[in-house]
Amino acid sequence: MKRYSFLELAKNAFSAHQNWGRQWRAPEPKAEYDVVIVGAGGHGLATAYYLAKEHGIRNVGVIEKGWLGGGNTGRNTTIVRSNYLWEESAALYNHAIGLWQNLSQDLNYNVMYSARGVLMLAHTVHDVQSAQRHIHANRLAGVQNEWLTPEQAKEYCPPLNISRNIRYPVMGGALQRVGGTARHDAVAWGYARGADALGVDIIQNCAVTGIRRTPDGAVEGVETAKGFIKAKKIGVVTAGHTSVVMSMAGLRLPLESFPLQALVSEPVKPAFPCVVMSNTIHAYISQSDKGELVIGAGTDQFVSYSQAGGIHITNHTIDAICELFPHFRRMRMLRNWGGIVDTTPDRSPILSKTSVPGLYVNCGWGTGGFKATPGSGHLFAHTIAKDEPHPINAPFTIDRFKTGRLIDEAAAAAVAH
Amino acid sequence: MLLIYCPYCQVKRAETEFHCGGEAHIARPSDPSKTTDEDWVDFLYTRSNIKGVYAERWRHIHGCGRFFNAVRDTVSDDFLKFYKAGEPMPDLNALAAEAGK
Amino acid sequence: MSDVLAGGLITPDAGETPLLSLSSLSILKAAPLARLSFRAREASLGAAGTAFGLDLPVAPLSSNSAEKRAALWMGPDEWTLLAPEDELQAVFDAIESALSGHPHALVDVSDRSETVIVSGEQAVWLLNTGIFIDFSLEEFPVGTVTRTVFHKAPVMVWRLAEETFAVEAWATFMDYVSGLLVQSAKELEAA
Amino acid sequence: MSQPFRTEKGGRIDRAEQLTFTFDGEELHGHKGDTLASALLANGIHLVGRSFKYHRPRGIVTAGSEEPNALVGIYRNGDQTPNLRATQVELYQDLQAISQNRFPSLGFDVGAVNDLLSPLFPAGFYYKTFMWPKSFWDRVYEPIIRSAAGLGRPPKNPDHDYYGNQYAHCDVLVVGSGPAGLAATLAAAETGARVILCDEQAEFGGSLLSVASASIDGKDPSIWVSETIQKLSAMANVTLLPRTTAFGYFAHNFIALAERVTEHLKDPDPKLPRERLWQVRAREVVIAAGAIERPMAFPENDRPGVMLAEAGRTYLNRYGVKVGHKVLVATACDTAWQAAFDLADHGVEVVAIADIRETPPDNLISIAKARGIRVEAGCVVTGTLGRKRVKAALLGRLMTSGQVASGGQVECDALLMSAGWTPTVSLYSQSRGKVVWDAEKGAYVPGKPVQKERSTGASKGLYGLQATLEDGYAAGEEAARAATGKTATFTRATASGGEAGNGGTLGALPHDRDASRVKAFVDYQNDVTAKDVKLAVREGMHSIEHIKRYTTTGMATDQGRLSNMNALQIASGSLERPMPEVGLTTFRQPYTPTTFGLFAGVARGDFFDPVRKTPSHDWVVGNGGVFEDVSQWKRAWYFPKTGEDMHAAVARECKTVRESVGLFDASTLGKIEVVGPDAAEFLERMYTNPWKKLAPGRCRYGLLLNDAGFITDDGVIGRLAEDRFHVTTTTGGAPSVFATMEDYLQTEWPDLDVWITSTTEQYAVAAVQGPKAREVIAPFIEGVDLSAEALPHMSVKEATFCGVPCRLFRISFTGELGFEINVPRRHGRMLWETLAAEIEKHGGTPYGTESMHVLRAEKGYIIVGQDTDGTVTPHDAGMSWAIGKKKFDFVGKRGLERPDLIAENRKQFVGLLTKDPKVKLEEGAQITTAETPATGTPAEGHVTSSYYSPALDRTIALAVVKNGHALEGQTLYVPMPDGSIPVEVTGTVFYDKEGARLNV
Repeated sequence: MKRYSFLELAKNAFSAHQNWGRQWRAPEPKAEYDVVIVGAGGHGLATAYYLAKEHGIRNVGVIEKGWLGGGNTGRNTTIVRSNYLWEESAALYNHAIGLWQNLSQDLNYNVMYSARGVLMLAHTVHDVQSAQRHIHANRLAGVQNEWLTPEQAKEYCPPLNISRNIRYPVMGGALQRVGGTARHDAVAWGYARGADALGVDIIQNCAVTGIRRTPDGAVEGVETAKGFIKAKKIGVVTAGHTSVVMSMAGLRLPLESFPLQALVSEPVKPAFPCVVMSNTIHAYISQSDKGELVIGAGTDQFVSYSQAGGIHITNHTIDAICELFPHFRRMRMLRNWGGIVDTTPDRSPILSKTSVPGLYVNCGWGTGGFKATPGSGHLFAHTIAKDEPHPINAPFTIDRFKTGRLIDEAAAAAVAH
Repeated sequence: MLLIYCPYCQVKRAETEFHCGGEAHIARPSDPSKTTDEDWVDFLYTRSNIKGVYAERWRHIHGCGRFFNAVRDTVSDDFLKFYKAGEPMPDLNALAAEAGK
Repeated sequence: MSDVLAGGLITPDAGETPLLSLSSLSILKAAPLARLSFRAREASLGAAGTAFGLDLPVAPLSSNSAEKRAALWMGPDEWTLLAPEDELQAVFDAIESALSGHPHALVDVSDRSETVIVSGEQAVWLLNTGIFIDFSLEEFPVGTVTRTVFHKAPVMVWRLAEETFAVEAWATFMDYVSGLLVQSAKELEAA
Repeated sequence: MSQPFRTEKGGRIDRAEQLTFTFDGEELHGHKGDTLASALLANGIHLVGRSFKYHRPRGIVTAGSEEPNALVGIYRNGDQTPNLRATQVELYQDLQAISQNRFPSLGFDVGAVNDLLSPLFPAGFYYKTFMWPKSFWDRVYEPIIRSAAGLGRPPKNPDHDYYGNQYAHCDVLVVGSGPAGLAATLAAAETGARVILCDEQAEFGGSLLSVASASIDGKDPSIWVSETIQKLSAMANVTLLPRTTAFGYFAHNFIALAERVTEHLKDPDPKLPRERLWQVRAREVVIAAGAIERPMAFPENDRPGVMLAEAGRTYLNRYGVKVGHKVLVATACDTAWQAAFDLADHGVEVVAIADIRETPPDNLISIAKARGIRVEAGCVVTGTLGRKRVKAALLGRLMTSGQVASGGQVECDALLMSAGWTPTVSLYSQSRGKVVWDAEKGAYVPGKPVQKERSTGASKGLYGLQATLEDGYAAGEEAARAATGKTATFTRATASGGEAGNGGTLGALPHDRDASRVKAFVDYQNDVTAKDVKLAVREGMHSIEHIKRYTTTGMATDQGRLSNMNALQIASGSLERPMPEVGLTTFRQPYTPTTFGLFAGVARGDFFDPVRKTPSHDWVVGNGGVFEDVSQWKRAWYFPKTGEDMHAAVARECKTVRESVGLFDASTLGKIEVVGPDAAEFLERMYTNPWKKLAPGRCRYGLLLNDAGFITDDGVIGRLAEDRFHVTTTTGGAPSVFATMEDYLQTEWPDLDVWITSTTEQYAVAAVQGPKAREVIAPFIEGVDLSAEALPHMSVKEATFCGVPCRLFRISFTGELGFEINVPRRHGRMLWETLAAEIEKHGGTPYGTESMHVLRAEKGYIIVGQDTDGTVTPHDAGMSWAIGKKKFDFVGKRGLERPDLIAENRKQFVGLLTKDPKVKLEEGAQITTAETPATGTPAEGHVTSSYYSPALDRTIALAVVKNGHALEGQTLYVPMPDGSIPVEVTGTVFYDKEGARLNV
């Protein structure tokens, strides 16, 4: 892999950039891989990268139905944070934060991780209690998170409307300074380039159509648009489509796939310094380096693979944004799109072995998978390589829904009195 | 915003009048004490989450208040059939074939 | 407005000033009345109608009215029965005694909601600022009644005449509903 | 007042009305009917902005909403709206416009240094650098990139304009009012179908407003347009919406339209909305969105003065503006020739028509010759000269070898170009239709309809005036028939002239320049060149989506409408794959950038979400009460007296309740009337508790779980009669409890004869709590014996309050003697004010939710949602007593039996007392066994509620702690940033453990 640097860029300027090599190959699939990863999104590519880099498993094929990074990786609002409530979750996402901090250097690809801070607003007494609980839990768990008064929140995010006269006044917020954003495409491309350089084959435009199992039940390989590919182990990382792929192995999961929308405004000069989220009035917003306000909307209420949601969802998101930032009312929406998020009953992911020997699944990230990308790939690689979970992802089993040991991040936002 | 036919009101109305109740025809075991943990998790959480034609529950919450079922293609979001609660699940494959899905 | 509409039950509240009064549109608070939620299976309808003094409609979204009585179809086993305010107890008792032995539920909801009367040639336009229903006469003839959503509030709409509608909302939503109706209607005052 | 580039006559502007406006502070003039762009051009101004990345000078390219360069800020009411297209901004008196993305001025922009450094900034350069030193990314590099990027400045002040909303249904929605759209509208309207016609422009007519050389029914096309519009406006079944963009096509034939209501007015009436969102459900849709012309990708094709040929024609014929005095026309197709002819006819010097085709049509050549225009066939533009305005163009001769030979230089002050036409398929694509490649037309055209729509005219690649009219009529008729089954006969117009042209090209044009030195722009706004696209392919970006994202081509504010086809062709060439295999990126809503305020609509301030108020609201306001938001409700939080802070007020309120009496508004609690012969059976199945033996007139606390086994709600339930229960729920939980009950009732137990009715709003509820509660209510209550014997704790009776029928509950959430009086809502204010006056006589006080929380915590009563969080079972909460052990089933029973719900080590509900009685724990604080736990130590639990207890004169707390029930008396720690707080685990009841105060 030819390393990127400013020097290299300058050198190439003299040859009119004619000599840049490919960032990844377009190989034909081999007949057999040690590990087949289904899905070349950020999580899948990261898994392949860490399998090769940390576990020496380089005979890996990543099989992608469309183009790499084309699913939720390329459709999300790029927020990175780890201030989750439960110890299990905080550890998982904080593992990712650790990797984010050196990811550009590790991959030699600028993923533009920008720790500009994630501010989560509280609008009711109950929100304040919930935020405080998160902050206390996070402190014990070693996860950065701090309380800001409305005035401090305004100082951190000057566009914020902290008037007492709005429908749900801001009562403060929890700030995670190490949270922020990253460039989603760059994450996929950086991992793809890194994995490719370590020998991983990334096979695009090749849909997996079946998972073949041996008579004793273990995985044997995948049927694909380009024929059968033998595999000792298969990791399924197909956010949104997990149920579809897992059903090929005869497994049913506690998942539902919903449309999730996001949108950007026209680009403007710097207007918004950080990330602001409000769970109560359902909005989150940041500004991209290009100048677009990047806004996350909610999910539609029904299962759908259409990658398109209803306008009423968008309306409710924008009315919330305009309530908090009333001068953005004259900004304009440039683009609105949808992704498909597979969601578990406790809003925590599944990162686990399955009842099928050799079959592993990484799914259920709901609306928040991007932030976990490096950590998820890292832990999933460990799980596949060792055939046992890393202690951090050990609680994120499928079995927890049966036994009742949920990691219920939704519960923390339970409706009060 | 979907357009949904309520088989009780016998009109099509905007989705905002309705609440989606998830996959249809998942009956609560009649004697829960006799079910295994596996059966119970299937009832509680396991969903077919089909990409394609499937049956789901809707409630006309801001209308007549009734639950009913609908068959929808989750790829196009087109509805293929609406029917009252309690009626048996239609032949999804036949409906799909008829609609060319 | 004709006072024979809806059994003469939906009338402007005499004590209230109009919320809006334009040549093409008016919004008036309606006077209180007795409202009963009646729930039963089909077998009990006849007896209930007799006791109430008016047949309960069985066609979806329809209403029946007679002098001092109106019965609104709300769902396949749900009706709203309207009567003058002072007849609440009498109506309640009459139905209860006629239906003893028939499974049913009769609940006083007179105070649960409030009503405004929206009328005028711009009435449909105004309702459509917040309600996603086709109010053409073909699709929504006079007498049609339905629950629906007005912006973010659940409401009930009942067409009393071609250009007259009763809009009912739970009491705590009425400030929101009437406030938005008036705000949107102000556009008509613009030059 | 000179407008040096204004024609003598012609155009649709009102020459009698002159308007003054400013651009970057310079005062200029235009006319009513101008757009800002046409007025600027009339003043000879082409340079209007700077590009995104290289800050190159840029001019007006188009006359429509696809404009990539002429984005300006418009000042109004002391603030500015950024990024408006000058081509869409209608001129009004005193309009103030500013250019964007330049510093300090449009003429001299320091950012232009980027253009010199551009060899260092190829596509995706930022992925390859700015990584060292690590900390520099978000401190140094990113801020620089951010301030260089962006276009206009964001608005600074809150927007006070109002935005409207309109829901609409129609049989046929027609999008676009060019010849096809107007014909379709007429055809559909004649059947009596309800038709909506919308067009993004101020005037209907589309391309018909800019043709000078065709006629319809023997008349000028613009006359036919006005006659048609006149006819349509007279039809009651037709709604005409000018200035209205169909920006989104959603599922089930739902189309969103943005109507700009006042933006074109100097002093709009504030009662009018600035914009209006139309949410339309159409039975059938006709897409008549036309086509847009394609720029030619030759080197330096971005010089101000270089613009599309059709735009030049539009400015001339529609706005009476000459885009230059010496104009070069460069084309690959026939239509641009007409622009040259029209300009020549207005006395503009057309220096040449350079057509890349070896043999352009003879008839065009002879018309050109007749006008004395030099024609260069097989000729391509290979570059342009000039900095802020094009001065000259380099011509090249295409050789049979494929090489280009220099063809000299021609002077010009405007260059009109046309690479052909691209049908506007955005809406079709949004409708989830799949476009198909039409090799003959060299364009993507709509494929099979997926929804109930059809494209007509140029938007499906059909050109020529007569053909378009015919197709429009057919589309309108078909749509009306499909929607309503109706047909009609009517007279059709016939056109002459306006024939369809031929020709067109795609991609980068050949030239004789040093390819590494010149820039041929594909996407103007994002500064994407042909080289960038090739670089992306070279680096392995083989999907068109990768190319788009890597180079940002097609991601500008025109969403690639101008750039996509050229970019695709270049990609296709580099990838050595035919166009259809390269694919097309998806068009997304909105079609053009759409104001946030439009989506937000009326939802702002108190209309952001309904504000639900109880009948005591005004009294509370008048008496200085403070509110808190609980779901949509405003609840009285506390009632400070002069000089009191919240702590003091709450302490006083609590003390008063314990010592004398307090008054609390409980109206917000959910109320559900459960009626029917199976009412008890139904509650038996829903709640954990047994209900069948509860006698009428008695109450019981009910605990509700979900089927997973976790607590979701609770409340007191009173049995009014054998077949009638009054159920209460939490305030926030009321809607979901009701919905859950309906769900089980309708879908699991439809055989039960029971019905539920929400009565939350039927009753106003006042709670009177405290030792003097009985004395307080006694004077007003009739029909019931209030004595402890006749009306013991947990009873309910029907009575009257001041003559008003009421449901009188004897219940308590404070541990004191208590009553809750439910009266019909309209009497709520009377109820509250009567009692408020009465308690004052007894030294009592109104109290709010905060005191309610303290009082109940002293008694160890849980608050669902605060002490529980969806992971707590009844056993955890110490409420195993609430479970009917003998019941066959209830919701949650089976869930509760699952292994992890009965495992050891579950977090259980306990009380905590700090060793120091003055120290109040923070709610949410974590609990550990170690005094100084290491980071990462799992918590034993957390504090759920914590207060100062006036009754105990010390702090108290409730918590969930692992195995907490077994830890009573033990010491645990609450680690805080400034040290650990030792606490003792206790029972949850802190006050009146025997409950003696309840039973008086």
